[in-house]
This record gives sequence, structure tokens and C-alpha cells, in this order.
Amino acid sequence: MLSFIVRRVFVSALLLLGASFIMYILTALSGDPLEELRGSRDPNRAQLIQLRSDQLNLDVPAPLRYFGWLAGAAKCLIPMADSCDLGVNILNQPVTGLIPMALDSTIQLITGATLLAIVVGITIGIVSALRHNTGFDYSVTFIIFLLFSMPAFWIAVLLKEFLAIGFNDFLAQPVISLPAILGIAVVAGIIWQAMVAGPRRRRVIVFVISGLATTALLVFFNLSDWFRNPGLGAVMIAVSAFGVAVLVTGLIAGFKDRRAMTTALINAGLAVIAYFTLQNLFDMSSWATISILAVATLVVGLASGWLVGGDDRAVSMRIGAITAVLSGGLLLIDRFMQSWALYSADRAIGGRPIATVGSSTPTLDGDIWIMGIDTFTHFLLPTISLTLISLAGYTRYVRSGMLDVLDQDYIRTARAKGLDERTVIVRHAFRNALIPLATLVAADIGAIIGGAIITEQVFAISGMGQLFIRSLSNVDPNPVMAYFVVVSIVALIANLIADLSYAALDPRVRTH
Amino acid sequence: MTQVLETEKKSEQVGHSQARLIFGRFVEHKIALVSILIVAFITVLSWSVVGVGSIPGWWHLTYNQLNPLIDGGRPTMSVVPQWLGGEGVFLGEHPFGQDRIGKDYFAMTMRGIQNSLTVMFIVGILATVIGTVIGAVAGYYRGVIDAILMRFTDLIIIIPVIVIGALVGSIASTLGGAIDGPVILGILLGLFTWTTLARLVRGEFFTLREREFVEAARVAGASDARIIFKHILPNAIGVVIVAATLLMAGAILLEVALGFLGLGVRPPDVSLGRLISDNQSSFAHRPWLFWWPGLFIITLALCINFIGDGLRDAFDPRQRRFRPRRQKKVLK
Amino acid sequence: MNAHISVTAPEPGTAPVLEMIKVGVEFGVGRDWVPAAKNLSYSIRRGQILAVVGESGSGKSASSMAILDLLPRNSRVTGSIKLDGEELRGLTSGHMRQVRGAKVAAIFQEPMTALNPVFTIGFQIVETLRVHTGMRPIDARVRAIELLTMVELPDPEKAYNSYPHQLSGGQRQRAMIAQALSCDPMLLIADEPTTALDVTVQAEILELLRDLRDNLNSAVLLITHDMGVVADLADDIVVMKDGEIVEAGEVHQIFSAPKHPYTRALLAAVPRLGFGFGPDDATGAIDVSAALMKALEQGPVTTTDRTTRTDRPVSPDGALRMDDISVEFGQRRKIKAFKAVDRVSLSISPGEVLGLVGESGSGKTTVGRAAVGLQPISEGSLIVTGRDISHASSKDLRGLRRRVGIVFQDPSSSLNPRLSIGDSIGEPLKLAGEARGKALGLRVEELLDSVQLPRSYRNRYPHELSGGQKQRVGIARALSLSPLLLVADEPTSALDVSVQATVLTLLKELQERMKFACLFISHDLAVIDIMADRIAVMHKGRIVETGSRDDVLRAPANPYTQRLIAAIPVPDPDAQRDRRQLRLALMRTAVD
Amino acid sequence: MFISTPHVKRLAMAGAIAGVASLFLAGCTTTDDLETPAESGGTVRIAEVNELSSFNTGTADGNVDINNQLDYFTQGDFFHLDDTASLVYDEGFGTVELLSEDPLSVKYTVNDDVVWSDGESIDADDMLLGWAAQSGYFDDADAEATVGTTYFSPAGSTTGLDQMAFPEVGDDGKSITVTYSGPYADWTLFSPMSVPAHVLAEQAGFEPDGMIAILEAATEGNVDAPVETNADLRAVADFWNNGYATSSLPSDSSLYLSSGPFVVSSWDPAQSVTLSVNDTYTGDLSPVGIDQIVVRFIGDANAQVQALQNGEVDIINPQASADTLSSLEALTGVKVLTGDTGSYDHVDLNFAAGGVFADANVREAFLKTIPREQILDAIIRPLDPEAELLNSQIFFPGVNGYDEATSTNGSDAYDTVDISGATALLAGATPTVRLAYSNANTNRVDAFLAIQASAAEAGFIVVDGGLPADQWGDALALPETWDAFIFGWSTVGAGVLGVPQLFDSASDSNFGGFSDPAADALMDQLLATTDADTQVELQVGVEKALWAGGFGLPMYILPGVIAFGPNVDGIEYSPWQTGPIWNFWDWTMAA
Repeated sequence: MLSFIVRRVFVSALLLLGASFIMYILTALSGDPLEELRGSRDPNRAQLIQLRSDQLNLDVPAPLRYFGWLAGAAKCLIPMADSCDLGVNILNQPVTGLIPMALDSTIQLITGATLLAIVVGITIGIVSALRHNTGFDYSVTFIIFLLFSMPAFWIAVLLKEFLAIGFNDFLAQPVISLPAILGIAVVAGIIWQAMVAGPRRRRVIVFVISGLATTALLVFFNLSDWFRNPGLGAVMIAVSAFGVAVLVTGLIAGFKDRRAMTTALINAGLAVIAYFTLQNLFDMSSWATISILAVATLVVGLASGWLVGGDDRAVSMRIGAITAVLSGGLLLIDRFMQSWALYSADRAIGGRPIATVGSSTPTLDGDIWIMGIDTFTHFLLPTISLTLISLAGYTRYVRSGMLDVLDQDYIRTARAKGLDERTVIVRHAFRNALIPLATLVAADIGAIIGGAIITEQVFAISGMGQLFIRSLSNVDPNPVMAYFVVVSIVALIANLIADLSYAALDPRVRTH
Repeated sequence: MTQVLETEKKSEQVGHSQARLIFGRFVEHKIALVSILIVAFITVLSWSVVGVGSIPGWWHLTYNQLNPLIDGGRPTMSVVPQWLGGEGVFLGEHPFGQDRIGKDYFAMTMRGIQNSLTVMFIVGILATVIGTVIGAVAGYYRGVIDAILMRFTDLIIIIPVIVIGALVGSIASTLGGAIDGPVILGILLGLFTWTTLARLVRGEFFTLREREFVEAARVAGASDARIIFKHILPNAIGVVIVAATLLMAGAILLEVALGFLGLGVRPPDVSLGRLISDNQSSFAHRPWLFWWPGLFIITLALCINFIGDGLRDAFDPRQRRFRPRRQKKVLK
Repeated sequence: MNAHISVTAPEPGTAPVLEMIKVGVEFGVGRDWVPAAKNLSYSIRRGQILAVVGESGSGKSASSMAILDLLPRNSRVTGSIKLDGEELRGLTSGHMRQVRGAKVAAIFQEPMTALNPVFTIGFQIVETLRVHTGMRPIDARVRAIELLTMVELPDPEKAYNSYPHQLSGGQRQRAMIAQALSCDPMLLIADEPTTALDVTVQAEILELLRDLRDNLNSAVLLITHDMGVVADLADDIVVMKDGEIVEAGEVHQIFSAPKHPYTRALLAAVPRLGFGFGPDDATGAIDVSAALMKALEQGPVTTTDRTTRTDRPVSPDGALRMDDISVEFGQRRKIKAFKAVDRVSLSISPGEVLGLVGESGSGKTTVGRAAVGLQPISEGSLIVTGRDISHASSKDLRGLRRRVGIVFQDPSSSLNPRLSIGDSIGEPLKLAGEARGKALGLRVEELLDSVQLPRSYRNRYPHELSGGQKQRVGIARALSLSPLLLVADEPTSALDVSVQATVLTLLKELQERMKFACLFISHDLAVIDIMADRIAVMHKGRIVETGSRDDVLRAPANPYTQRLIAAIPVPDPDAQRDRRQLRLALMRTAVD
Repeated sequence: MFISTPHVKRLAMAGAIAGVASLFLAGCTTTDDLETPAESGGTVRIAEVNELSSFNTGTADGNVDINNQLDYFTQGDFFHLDDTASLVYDEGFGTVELLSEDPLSVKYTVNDDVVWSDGESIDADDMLLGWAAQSGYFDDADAEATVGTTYFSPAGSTTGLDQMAFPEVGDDGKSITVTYSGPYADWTLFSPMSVPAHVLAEQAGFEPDGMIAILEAATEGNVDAPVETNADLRAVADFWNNGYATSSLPSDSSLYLSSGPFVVSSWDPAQSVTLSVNDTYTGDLSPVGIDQIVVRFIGDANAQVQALQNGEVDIINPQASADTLSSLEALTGVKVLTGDTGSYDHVDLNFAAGGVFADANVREAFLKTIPREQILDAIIRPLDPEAELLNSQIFFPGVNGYDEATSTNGSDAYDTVDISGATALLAGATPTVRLAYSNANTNRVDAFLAIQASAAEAGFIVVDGGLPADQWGDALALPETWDAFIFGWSTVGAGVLGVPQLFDSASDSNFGGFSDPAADALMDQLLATTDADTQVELQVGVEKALWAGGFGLPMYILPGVIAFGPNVDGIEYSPWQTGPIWNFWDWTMAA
């Protein structure tokens, strides 16, 4: 295994060198860095042009300049000495200073979007694979293709116009009109009955129930002026915590496993109790407090699973932990909602919470809840637009993976053994469909670090994409090369992880 | 376990070639058929409006001709016929309206579409050819050749495509406008986007080269080139075509994205992406400047995706949806 | 012929475990229903093995899957299926799940893909146990190891913890059986359990199934197309053709006096070892059992004398001459080279047919491919039709093309799906520049005639032909340049037994007419017995015995040959019972 | 449903312990409740396109609009330019006295109580440093910089300033007097202020008050006799050139000291810079009721508009386009100011002998066909309804001297297109004109199309010489490749130094090769006069010569847009580089 990694790293290094040379030449060819200066009427125009061409030593032909840059970059390899010299950009700012900040805002932007895309993508992929060739499958494919063919900036502009400015205007007097409520209820009904499928009678029941539930919810929103000061409230938390418990047990262990169900219900109960006891602790807690509480919830979840015991102790512990964390999450969401009214009333926000630009409100300061909401409102739109784009890829991939696996012989054997449909799907089919997925996820993360160039431009978040585009348009090689080196290294590492994860997941590769 | 019954057809009619069978299955895929018609219609429309080379199009305005602003540049086309209360179906002076200085937006959009399609077709053809050749050679010979070619592919994958887009401007001018922007963009993109296709073809060749009819051809004395192009490639053509359609859909979106970033096709030529980025802020007051290019981009990309989906089903038909006729006749 | 046949009068008190009454299975293809099985009625009692025999496409698998309701969504089942008196059709999926795996268990044909590759064998067996019996994990583990020992896996502990890809085909089938029997099912459905296994391994699995039937007294529904297996294991037989039962009855009655013409034709088409070309070919008849008895008495013969010598001096212009050739594979760094063929010497004189027999992995295909230059050899000398191609460059090989032909095993993979039949056959001619255009068309039609295919098939495509027809096209292609040496690599093993017989006769006639030398490779000694003048037996890369057909069959010297001969099931229940005793006796004495 | 076995007791007990433990742990990490800052004054949020890149705007790299704006907020100075580009002196900071005309000598004195934000008083060594950096006094390198050294690399040109002798330091250490060896027209624009000298000395490794000693020790640079590089000066100059360039708030706060009403308080990289009130500021230029000014970096013009609409910023000054204006006007509670900017587009002709425009008649004919009114309507009026034709090559509307120049330079002949006049002048000739421009700039593309169509009516064949963004600059410097060129100049607004630079036959920025000896003489004289009125007279004279010789035609001034939301008042339009913040002291928070 070690020799495999060493060989792989060596080959990647060579690749990086070759590609960086080509990249440097391409950037140098792509334009004339002095173009902006030529148009300026400053008296010392000739002197400025001379200065910049010295700074970028333009008189040296491009290939030789590359080696100058390489010498600087090579110094980064010396571990201890931070002598990394990636040159300066045309504003004479050291490039090594620019990269960390750009990387930080890009990572902030894409982590949410990638996780969301993976989770939602896998769920839709599996459901549409199971409902192969049904109405649901066709409509999902159509929507996925639509998202796949929509240019990124188009989505971004629409989101900004309707979700940000539209929603903020709507907040002025947040009442949903009756026809709108009925419309939303009907659509929700259609989606739920398509997901459930099965005999016609069952689908009609599901349609009616979900329609009514949605109408009731929307009416409740209207009456309680929910959009201005939202909050889950004890009842909603209790209902959803127990809902989570049932769902998690159903999915992972099956309803028949009484011990698992008991563990889940215990954790849901604890969450409701915590809701009442921890409120004042929340008010004065810092991020450290929250992380300790999170660890505590996890430990309680695991412990409860272990204590309930029974044969499959591991399964109960897993369910306990998941239910505890999810219902804990509900508490946090509720607490954030409670600060929403305070947040949008703040002078810096002025009643228009959803932001369209940047990653934080500069003059705002408040407790962790206010700052937490601020990050949420700033990253809501970019995350949605990025998720929609990468969602299409994951859904198609998981769907075709699942369809292949479902045709395999061992699935027929599993059914012949008398396993119920859920175990066959989750334990046998999905476990095998997971293997190629791991490589896709790792490779995708490698690509996305390059910064969602267009999303960053439209939402004015200056991450890696912006750094790259701006430097490229004023033909400034040093930041472009620094961007390229960082992105390629991350991509190569991601590919390596993808191969290793392949070995980890597939015993045939591990133990040949 | 799909139990497709092997019914022995002894009918005497002339043999159905594999291609005929695939075409038969493809025609069943309604959406893909409609998509082909739409793409064909848009292609014919755009080339006929703008004209080719010296032959002028049937639309009387050119895309960079300044015209006096009529009623603030609002679209003069109306589609709602009189009997439905509209002003009847006619195109009017500027069906898609005008941009801020009076250039006819219908001509500009059509020119934008023409450029996008040019880029799409060039990328589609060039990337498919390069990808197929490299994939085939790597897949067939394996060993050292395969390693070298695959490392070369990795090299190309690493280079961000955006830089390629930035190059178009400078190369277009160094050639002194001999070849216009979109063709250069198409060629450049084609040279750098064939990597996924090469990988797919290579995988396909790995399996096909073990097949017995390949060994039979070797024993019969066929040269390597003949085996690759006469025997293996026709059987891998399914993968190639499906990957090519996805490549084309990707090419459109890439050209449009480059246009949005101000790279790729340069004014005075028109790129749909640049039309949107220039008129992005006109969303509230002159929405037609924003909606028309967007609409065409999405329709083109969507149709090509569906054509790809239809082709994939035609080449390896997974279990078709079974809709039994109502008990009319059960074969005895 | 679809009257309800109650196979044997049900003895009082023992209701049949499985009772199929007028069961029909239909599949949705395109827009209408196509029947796979019509009007099936049979029943099985406890401790009884019923064999459902039929060729591919006869609907035998479809009907068995209907029992477990495992058919795909586009299928429809009619009639009634009763398990121990209780009707299975119409059960809710919940109840059906209690039946599957507990009361009715199934083992399938492809051991390679039937087990989930990402879980250990132990996990999958424990899973079955815990679904039905609710055992505690530790008890389930003990029971699982017990089962693995019962199916005679060499090291049950190691097998428990290993993954499917770490076991051989035979071991995996045993693990499948262990898993199936984990909940003592009333009925075991074995869908072609040994088709994918080698004949020696098949013998052991059949032995295991017979012991299990005796100890567990469960009913077994055996689905197979191999008459030998039926003779060995079955108590009663149901013969199916095109979805209908044509004949049913007790195994001796069917074998000795088949009533339906199709059954009779089926039994006749099965090649019998030692009977040469069919029952009436008296001259070639050899009493194989007598030969084995003699070998038993002699005890192990040292393997030196007759087994390795090449019995006849061969003139240099012999069709094929191999002296001590070896072939190595996979010379990758860490893994040491795997010697597929180890110092093999063979010779075929013009016009002679040498049968090369051996199990999978014995290296027989590698020898065949080396003979036509597809596989370079690492040591020894190889002279084909007078040309030395031991260290041949591609240029010398080109000269060889006109003198050598090859026929492959899998009909669906040996023809290029994109080329019409005419083009495929004409390819070697065109490449050798033998004929062009009109002349080529004529030659192709001649070749089609020679393989008894209608000329109008010229512009047909492979997917429009049956397996047998495709194999004939393969032969026509191989003989298009009238080669001196034809290598036939298991040409009929992928075909149904009836089709196999016609193709073998065709090949025999062509060989006699065109007088080409032939290296006939097969794992089925009975087929070799029909075709070959001389026989060579290969085991683990080495030739363990060579000799004329009569010598090898009448007095097999090498213990492996003896075991190979003994393991081949005889399509006659009584003879097969004696053969079994002989095989067990030989196993005890022979040293591997 | 619950298992009522011993499990439950064990379970409940374990749950309790875990709960208490986590509560205890969480308790000790709570923060005391945050005291909310005194919310007395308001906050103003401005959107800027580029990000802050340096705290020393004197350097060539640092001279970027965002840095200058930060400088405008944080640095006090003797004077600043108002919206008509005329000088306004800030008595609160210090005084500038013109001691004598010939030889030209000026005295700069800093008021007593004026200090840097770290308490250190502003005095002569700060001014000496500023003078040294801008005058190039110590440089002795020749043009190709092969021999000798260039210490400081200032943003502005050193021509004229290099005539200053080593300044005398006033005895109270708070004033310096500079004397020029010859007359220098733009002396009023020179200010000796730069970065704090004591900080620079320390950073370069010397005693805080050692700056004067170093400057006095160094010898005056003499190009003919380059002397060995002075190590101390080199260290000081290097830090001055590069030390202040940064992409995040430097840890050492002395690098961004303030002498103005505001001081940088925080910088969230790539997002925004926050300025808060500088308590040590004694001047009277601080706005009433404003505690904080936030500058947010939003690169995309449309993003700025939507941010303003969404209330995330108060003031934006985006790159003007017709749609930005219309979308801004549609916003409720948003006030929009439009006007000119400092840059204007024009068509210059190529006078090269043998070129198509060597003949004066052809020049005049071509200029007559340029549809300036139509171009104005198409490109500029949608942005700035009251935009007027620019009829002067030198002056800007609103600057003193513009009316006098336009009434006398004969530009009225070109107010309207005169096709018939042009065809008459051409007398049947159909000259081909290679009209070059940058095809990346949509305004110039549209202007070219308009000229091409109109000139064709008069018989001209106008060839499309459009070049991409990175190529047109080179082509401009190669006159043989074009006959006429549409491009733009951007001007600082004040000073006369620019005039000879563009129109003097010897200047390399006079690309078309226009040469009129009479105009050259006027321009030499202009450089020597310091009196404002005579400067205007001279420039009007040059103007007449330009129009008579058919130098080219100015077309339109690029319009600017400033928009501000309901929170803030008192913002006025200014065309010059400082943009909307030129009178930030007049701003007030709205009710």
C-alpha cells in the first residue's frame, strides 16, 4: 500500500510540473499586462510602464519567466522555513497572503453546498432508482436535466431577485394569500404521493393527508406572524423529535427492532426535556459551550443505546446517537429562530435579513446566535445555487449505480433468503452502490475547490474563483499560478483519497 | 433478474442490422425525438436568419446594425391571435425588441445561438475524434502506451478550462480575424475537453478486446488498425455517441459561462452569455433582454441532454416500462 | 399432453411438500404477454428429488422462481402452488417472506455472483438465521460453523471469516448450500446447481446433495439440462419443452422406456462415454465400467511409462509438433509468474484428430491458443504445419494465417455483432487476398452450404441466429482458407445437448471430407470420445496421459484420468449407481 | 412499550449523571453578556469595486482609487480638490505661503496641535520625507537604469519637482521652505505630506527621530556622476516603496496611523474595511453624528445595485450603464446623482505624411461626418439625460476657462453632421480610413458603428480596426497601423502639466504626430507661468490651433452615477477621482 502511495505522489508531482509550465505559458499568452496603463494619461506613463514591466520582468521571454517563478515556488517545499515566495501581484501584494483568505471563503461557501448536494442527491437517486420507470422517476429526470442545463449565473440572478429581494419585501407584511396556500398544498400533495407510490388507494390517502397538513401549517404561519418571529415551540419540537426517532429506526433497523425503537424514543424524550432546561444556558453560551453540549448529546445517545443492550448493541447505539444529534439539532434551530426577530430588527440589517452580497454584515455584532444567523443569511443563496448545480450530477450517478446493483444475482439471493425489502435495499444494494460513489465525491471535491467562479462573481464573495478571474483578466501570472498550484494539489490529493476509499470500501480490492 | 425471453425468429425477411434495431428503439423514446426536432429547428432558424458567410439571411436586419429605438425597445412580436384577445400573430419590426442603443435583439440572439451551436458542433466533433483515438489506442495496447496516454489525459484535466477561454481573444487577433472567434473557441475547447470521453472509450476497449471475435480477426491476419476501427470501434460506438452528446451540452454551457465572464467570443461578435451578463441588471425593466438568451440556452442544453438520454436507452435498453395492452390477444 | 400427472400415488399420511396445479407463467415483452410456462402440474414429497429437465428456453427456471414469487415486475403467474397444503399464490409479502429462506430455500447456477461480495460468508449465513429464528448472534455463529462443516468445506472457521472472492467456485456453491439449509427448509430448489462447475467438483456436490436428502429428508426440486446429473440424483423426472410438460415419471422408467418422442431424442442426443458414435456404433463401444474395475485392481500405476511418451514417431511435416513448451502469465513484480502450461509435448499428424481434455484451469485453452499463434510461449519449440513459430514475430505469424483456423466456445461472442454473416465468413478470405467481390460472394455461399446453412443467411446478423447456427458460421469462417490445422476450443459446450449433437456430426463430416488435422479441446470426455482418434489428458498445466482413444478409455493408467472418467455421470440410473461406487473406491485409493 | 426491567433504573441514573456533567462543563465556558456599544452616532456603508491593497498611496502601485479614498478619510493635508477641481486649503491642518515668485519658494507650516493617531506630533521630518519621496532629489540613475540608483518610486512624475533644492527646516521644527530653481506651473498641487517619518525610520531599522539625519547625510543625485548607493536611504526607500502593500490589517498598528478625522479600526479581508472616529483629530472636517464608516468590496456593478436595493449598503458609485441608471431610479427611497467623470472619449487623426489625413481637407471632411449628437443620444443620454457635447480638447465643462475656449476654438462648425459639406470637400474622392478602437469597450464599439455608417454617406470607406483589450494599447503607439483612433483619456482635473504631454509635437503621448510650432511655443510658455489666468489664456490659444489643424474631435464625457439610500444625507456629485466622498464632512444621518 505504501509503495502505491509513494509512486502515485511521484507521478502526481511530475504531472503538476508539466501542467504548471503549460498553464504559465497560456496565462502569459492570454493578454498584455500593460494594457490598462497604456490608456492612462498620467504624465509619467512611460515610467509607470517601465516599472511594471520590471516588476513582472516582461522583457524576459515567458518560458524563462516560468523558471523564475518555479524557483520561488520551490522554496515552499522546504518544510520549516516559511520562505514560500510565490511572487507579488500587480498591486505588489504578496500572493502568499492572498491565498489563505480566498481559500477560507471558498471553503465556507462550498462545504454546505457539497454536503447538501450529496445527501439530497443520494436520497433522490435511490428513490428514483426504486421507483424506476414510474411517473416520479420521469419527473425527477426532467427536473434534473433542467437543472443540468441551466447556466449557473441564470439561477443565481433569479434566486437573488425572488428569494432575497422578493422575500425581504414579503417580510414587510408576511401573509400568504389563500389561493397561494391551496396551490402550495396541492403541489406538496402531488410530490408526497409520487414518492410513496404503491396502490392507488394508498396514494390518494397520502395526497389528502399531506395536502391538509400543509394547509394547516401555512395557516398557522399566517396567524402566528411566523415569518417575522419564527420559533418551533415545545409542541413542534416534541412532535418532530419523535418523528425523527421513528424515521431513523425505521430506516436503519426496521420497526420490528423494539430495542432500537426504545433507544430512539428515550433520546427524543431527553431532547424535549433539554428544550425546557437548557434555554437559559443557551442564552449565555459561546461556541465552546455548544460544542461541549454536542459532544455530551452524542455520548448520551451512545450510552443509552449501549444500556438498552440486547443482541445488536451496535445498532441501538448508532440509532441512539443519530436520534440524539438530530433532535439536538432541532433545539439549536429553534434557538436560532428565537433570535431571528432580534437579528432582523438590528439597525445594520433594517428588516431585510436575506443578504445578496458578501459573507457577513460588517458592522453587526451580537451573541453567537445573531452572528450564526448572519452567516446563514449570507450563505443561503450561494449555497442553494451551488447545490442545485451539483445535485444533478449526484442524482444521475446514484440512480444508474443503484439500477445496476439491483440487477445483480446477490440481490435475488438476498430476497430468496426472506429478507424484507428495506434490508435488501439498505444493507445489500446501497452498500454496493456506495463504492463508486466514494470516488465521485472525492473527485468532485477536488474540482469544486477551484471555486464556484460564477457564483462567487454574482454574490460578490471573493474566494478562489474571484482571485483567479480577476488576476487572469489583468494578465497577472503570479496569483493565477498560485491558484493553479493550490487547486491542482487539492485535486490530486482528492483523487488519491478516492482510490484509497475504493480499497477501503471494496474487500475485493483490499484483500486480493 | 430480467427474464427477456429469447424467441427464435425464423422469419425470412432481410436481416435487421444492429443499427436498424437501435434506430427502432430510439424512435420509441418520444422526448428524444421531439428534442431532435427542436434543435434542428433552432439550428435552421439561426443560420437562416443570420446567413452563412456571404449569403445574407432572410431577416432584414444584421446583428450589429444600429436602428432607431422604437417604443423604448419593447418586443414588437405578439403571438396571441386576435380571437384570443391578442393583437394577432405577427413579428413586427423587432420581434425580440432592441437593446439599449437600438441593435435588433432578435438578430443578436440568433447570432449568439449560431455561435453557440458552432462552438458546440466543433467541440463535439473535435473532442470526440481525439477522445476516441486516444481511448482506443490506450484501451487496445494497454501496458506502457496506456500509462503514458492516461498520464497525458490527467495532465490536460488539471488545466482549468477558463484559461483556454481567455486565450481566444489574443489568438483571434494574432490571426488577424482570418478565422472568427467562435471557431477558434470551438477548436481550443475541443482540444481540452476530450478527457472524459477518452476514459469511457478506454474502459469499453478493455472489455471488447477480450471478446472472441477480436481474437478470430487476429487469427485471420487482420492488422491492429483494422481490428481497432473495423471490429472494436463499431461496437463501442454506443458509448462514444452518448458521451459526445453530453460533451456538446457541456460545451454550450461552457461557452455561455465564458461569455458571462467576459472571455471567449469577443464583441462585436455576440455570445449569449455576454448578452445576459451585459443586460443582467435590466432584469426588472427590460426583462426581454434577460429572458430570450436564457430561454434559448436552456432549451438547447436540455434538448441535447434528452437526445443523449434517448441514445443511451437505445444502445443498452434497460428494462423498458411494460404497459400491457388491455388483454386483447394472448399469444397461444 | 397436459393431463394432471400425479407422479406417484401419494402414500397415506405424507401430503406432498410441493403441489403445482395448472401453473402458468407469462412475461410482458413489448406490449403483449408471452407465455414462458403453461399448465404445469407436478408434486414432490418429503425426501424425494424431482428433476425438471429441459433445454434452455423451456421455462423450467421461470416456473421454479414462481414458487418463491421472485419473478420480475413484468410477469404474471396463474394456477395454484401449494406448499405442505398451504396455498402460496396470493400470500401477502409479509407472509411470503416467512416462507422464503425458512420453508423453501434456493441455490442458483452462478456461484461467482450469487453471494454479496462485500460481506463475509459467515455474516450472510448468520443474517439468514437471525431473520427467521431470532437467535442470539453467538449461537447463530456456532450454528453457521456447524453448517459449513456439514457441507464439507475444508476449513469451516476460515471460510466463516473469508469473503466470497477468496473461495473457489465449488467452495462457494457449498457455502450457498450451507446458507440455504440453515433453517432446515422443507423444500430446496436447486436451479442448475452444478452447471458452472467442473465435472469432478460436480460429482462431489451431487454427493453432498444426496447425503443431505438422506439426513434432512427435505424435498429437492432439481432444475437441470444435464441427463447425467438427473440419472445420478433424481427419483422422478419431469421433462419440459417450450413451457409444457411432455413427459413425467419415475427415473428408471423414463431412462429405460421413454414414451414421448422428444424425450427419446433428448436421451439419444446425450453423448455416452465409451459408446463412440451413438448406441448403434458397436465397433467403438467400450465397457468403461469394466476398464475402471481393472484399473482398481491394478492399484496406482507409476505415471512414468505410457503416460508421457509420444507413441508414434512424427514426420516433421506433421500438422502440429510441440516439444516441452511452457507458457507463463502475469510476470508482475511481486506476484511470481504463474505457469499455465508446464513442459507440454504434443503432436498431431495431418488428418488426425487429437482430443485434449482437462478441467477449467488445466491450461488446455492456452495450449490451443498457442497452437494458432495467439499466445506466445516462454520455453520449448512449437512447429505448426511445418513452420517454427516458437519465437515468432508478427511477420512470420502472418504466413501461418492461411494454414490454421480456430473455432471458439461462446457463440454470442465469437461473431462481430456489427458485421453480417457473409462479411464475417468472408473476412479471412478478403484479408488473405484470396478473393474479391463477386468471387468472394461465391466462396461464401459454398462455405454456407458446407455448414448446411441456407444461402439467404448471407446478409443476416448474428443477433438473428440461434446458438447452433452461430457456431456453424464460426466453423465456416475457420475453414474458409481450408487450413491444415483446425483448433476447436470447446465448440459445443455452450449449446443445448440436441444442438450439440448436430454440430459435432457436422464437424466430424467436414473433418473426414477436408482431411484437416484437428486439436479438439473439451472438458467433456464423452464429446472427446465421439470426435477424437487420440486423446491427451491435461491436469494443472501438465499432460498426464496420452494415447489412442481405445487405450485411454479401455485402460486409463493415470489416477487423475481414472477419477475423471469415473466422475462423468452416466445417463442411466442403475449404471450411474455402480459408477458412483467405483468412483468412491477410486477416490479412497488414489493419491492426488 | 418501555422495558420495565432493571435496565430502566440503570438507564435513568446514567442519563442523569451525563446530563449534570455536561451542564457543569457547559456552564464554565459561558461568556459574560456582551455590553452593547454606545450606539450614539450612525454608520455609513459605502460600496467600492476594488479591495484595499496599500496604506501608502504615494507609491506607483499604491495609487489605486480605493487606497486614495481610504487616504482621503484618514490623512489630513494642507489642501484638497473640490467638485470643480479647484484647491481648497484646510487651515485646521496647516498653512501654505507663497514666499516669492522668482525664485519660486513656498513655506509649509503645520499647526501646533496636529498629531498622528499614536500621539506623535506631525512636524518637519514628516514633510522632509514627503518631499524626498516625491522629488526624486537623490536619484542619479539614467533612463535605462543601467548605472546609478533610483531610491523612491513615486506615483506622480518628478518633472518640475526635481527643480527643488534641499528644503530649509524652520527653527520650531514645524515648517519647511522649498525653493525651485525655475518656474513650475503646477507648484500649487505639491503637498509634502506622506507616511509618518518616525514610523518609517523605526521600520527601516533606525531611531524614530533619525530621519532628518539620514536625508541630510545623503548627497543630491547627479545623473552624469552617479555615486555609490547610500545604504541607509536605500533601506528607507525600500520600505517606503513596498512596506505598506498588504492584503490584511497589519499586526503593527503604526503602519496605518491616521492624521485625519477617521482611523482604520478593522479589516475583514476580501469583505470590508471599517473606519471609526480618530479621537486625536483636532481639525474641523469630521461629519456630525457619524461614528463609523464601512467600505464594502463588491466587484460586480449589478451586485452593488441589488445590495443598495436590499439595504446592505448606503452609497454606491458603480460603473455606469443605461440599465444601472434605470434600475436605480426604480428603487424607492434611493436618490440618484448623475454627471461627468474625469475621462472622455475622442477621435484622433493620424498626421503621418502620405497618410489619408495628410491633406487638411480630407481631415475636415471626415471630422464633419462624425455624428456626435447621434452617438451622445445612443450611448450617453440614456445614462445622463442632461449630457452635452464636449467641445474642448483641454478644458472640462464647469472648470474655469471651458466657456471661453469653446466659444473661440471654432468647434461649433462640428456641432452637427454636415455630409454635403464633407462630400464637397472630398470632391469625389473615396478615401479608405482605418478606424481603430478597443472592441472590449461596448461604448467605443457603438461609436465606431455610428461613425462608419455616417462617414460612408459622404463617400468614406471606413475599415473596422477593432482590436481586443490587450492589443489596442500597442497599436496606439504604432501610428502606421491606423488612420483614426477612438480612445479615451482620464484626467486628474487640475494642473496644466497634461496639456504639453498630449499636444506638444515632441511628446510621445501625441500619437497622431500633430505638430504646430505656434502651439508648441504657447505650451513652453504655459509651463513657465504660475499665474492661473495667464495659464487659461495660453491654453485657449493652444485650443484654437488644435481645432484649426483638425487634430481630432472630443466626443463625449463618460457619465458617472452616484446613488445613496435613505439612511444618509448631504451627498453631492463630483466627477473627480475621490467620487462621492469628496465632502464626507457634510454628511448627516437621515432622521
